[in-house]
Amino acid sequence: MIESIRFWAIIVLIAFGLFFTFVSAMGVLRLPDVYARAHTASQADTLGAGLALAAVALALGWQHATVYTVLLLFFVFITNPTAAHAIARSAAESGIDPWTKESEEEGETK
Amino acid sequence: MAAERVLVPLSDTVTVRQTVGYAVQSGLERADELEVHLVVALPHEADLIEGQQETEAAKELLSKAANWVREDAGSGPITVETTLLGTDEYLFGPRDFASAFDDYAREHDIELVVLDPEYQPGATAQMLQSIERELDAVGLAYDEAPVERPARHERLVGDGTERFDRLFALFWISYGFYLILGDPTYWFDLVTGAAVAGIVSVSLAHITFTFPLDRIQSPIRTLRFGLYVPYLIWEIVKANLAISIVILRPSLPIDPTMTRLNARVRGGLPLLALANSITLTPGTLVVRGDDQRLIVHTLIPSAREDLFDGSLERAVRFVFHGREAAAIASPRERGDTEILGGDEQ
Amino acid sequence: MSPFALTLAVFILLTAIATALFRDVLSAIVVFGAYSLGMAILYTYLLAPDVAMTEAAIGAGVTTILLLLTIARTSRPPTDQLFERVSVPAVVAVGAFVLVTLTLLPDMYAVGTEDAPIWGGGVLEQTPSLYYLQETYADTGAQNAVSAVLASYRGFDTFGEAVVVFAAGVAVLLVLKREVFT
Amino acid sequence: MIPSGVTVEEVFLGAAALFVVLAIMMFYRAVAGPTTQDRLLAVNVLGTNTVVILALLAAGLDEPWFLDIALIYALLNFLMAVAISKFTVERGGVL
Repeated sequence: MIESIRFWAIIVLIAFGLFFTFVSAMGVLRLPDVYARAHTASQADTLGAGLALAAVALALGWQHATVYTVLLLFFVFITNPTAAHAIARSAAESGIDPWTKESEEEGETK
Repeated sequence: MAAERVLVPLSDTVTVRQTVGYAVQSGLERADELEVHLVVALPHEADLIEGQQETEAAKELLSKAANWVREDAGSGPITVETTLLGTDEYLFGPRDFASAFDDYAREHDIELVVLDPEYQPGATAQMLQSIERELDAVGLAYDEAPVERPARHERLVGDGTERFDRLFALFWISYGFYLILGDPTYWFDLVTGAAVAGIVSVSLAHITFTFPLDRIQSPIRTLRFGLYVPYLIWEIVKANLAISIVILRPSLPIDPTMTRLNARVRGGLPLLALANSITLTPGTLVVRGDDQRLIVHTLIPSAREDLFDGSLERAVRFVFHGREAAAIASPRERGDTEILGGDEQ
Repeated sequence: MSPFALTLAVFILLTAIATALFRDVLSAIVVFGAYSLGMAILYTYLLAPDVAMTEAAIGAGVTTILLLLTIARTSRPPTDQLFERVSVPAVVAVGAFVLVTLTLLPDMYAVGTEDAPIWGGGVLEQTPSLYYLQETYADTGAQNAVSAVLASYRGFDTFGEAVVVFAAGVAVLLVLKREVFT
Repeated sequence: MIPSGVTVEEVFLGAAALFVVLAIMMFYRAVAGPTTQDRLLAVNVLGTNTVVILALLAAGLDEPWFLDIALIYALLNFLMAVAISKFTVERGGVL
């Protein structure tokens, strides 16, 4: 019984992790400019990675390596916003204008 | 001949006493009559909890300095004015300090600033332009007091107990990390871990912490940070769902906007925590952070509303300053938010 | 081949081709980062975690910075084209190499097969280490077992490595020379 | 109620394969650009993906020490993004 609950919990966690990573991939493909894409990148970093790592932790059970998954998530949470900020800032400083609704309506080509 | 007027900005440094002495002495050499304006510029808003303590300290410094002036002048013809600057506005770093001094100087017809070479405008000054350059920029003449000061590095490293605190904290952080990766029950890992943590703490302690540690506050902050994490995760989950719905809609109803937010969070680590949390929440992305002015790119209107409600800002204030400090008005109510046009930043 | 290995192979091939074809050096460096990510996963999957760890440290950190320093000190050709033009001789050469590899590949032992010498089956009766220690002198006439393994048993491998190191040395000399004499 | 014929290990390996498929999707953005920052962002997301895939492999192949490699990636992944971002803004100022 416990085993089957754990199995299904792992399936559900992985499915949601995959779903959010999929949404993030769709966002990276569909959104119009680099600033908007950076938003969805943080989706893969947070819930996508978080839920998948939770599934891994559940599968490994109560052992030393499980601590690693928590550490992994911690470092992902600390470093990735820094990277996203660095990318966005470099885009701003190299003069890439953010896409807005107005620029789309005026028919400006990006 | 009209009285010579000088402006002396004060901050709590080791050379402030000498600076006041120099201002009085040189002033009396140039003119018969001297008017000394002592000012303390407050980086904090006076009405905030953590600002009140600083306001008290500033008032104390002013009255001490006024006594020093009378002491140095002896029976000389001298008048003293003391003022607190920045009680009704924010001062963000050297530029604002310089312009506040300039305004004050114009108002009181002052031509010269006597500057303490150790003068620190605000808490996060090291990375910004120096106050001297900013004074040049606003065109205010200044005279740097020739003070004798102890070697600089000693002042930066701090005194013995502070040094020990940093070593102690870094040693246990790195030892803990080593043991998490290794095996905490195996004697070999315990010994090598202690050696590695020792090397790390001795060589890196003075660059790891850019702020003084507090024996009581720092552990409490760590605990409060532990409370903050679940809250942050909850915010992230909410934002993730909102953004997912938007991205999966075929019409892609996004409304990207650049906004500016003046955060009432000060200093390196609290600002880092706030900016990282904002970026980690899908829908908001910090593009630039100039001290407290954050340029934030928001993807959908609801994310923008959440940002302007300032719940993350309040939570970060809770982590670093405690429960009372968390109860402040939201950025929207303070008028600290602004929607920038798409093409300028 | 498991579905995982298959998709991973597709990913690595795509990144490798993109790295080779990008005309802009900076973009090639970025895409090369993705290639290095794929390789690290592959090494891990093939149970070579030590190599994967090196790839993680070198590929994610050091290589990028070294390459950036290189293009900061040399020139980055301005270009409007996204991709390099594909030259026919290069395609022929690469195609021939791929063809040879693919014909030779089936003769190699599959990963983890029971027939491989390391499991004691196949041509050897004992483990390879023991075999080398006992038979090196008889097989090659070399006194030193390590030299025999490097220069004789896996001589082609060592030769290939030497060629790579030599090419790298020549490339470094060319870059340095250019900086000194212009 | 575990479906017969499916082990947890297979689930993890299958999920890892799907993550690689998503990585291939994101890789399109790394190729298409149009700016260097777009590519960098895509590769940065790929880096997080790699951390997840390595962790899934660790569970799928039942070799928990693979998480060490994932940990190195989690620590180093942002270096490339920061280095190249700095490079594009102040040319040559990499370090």
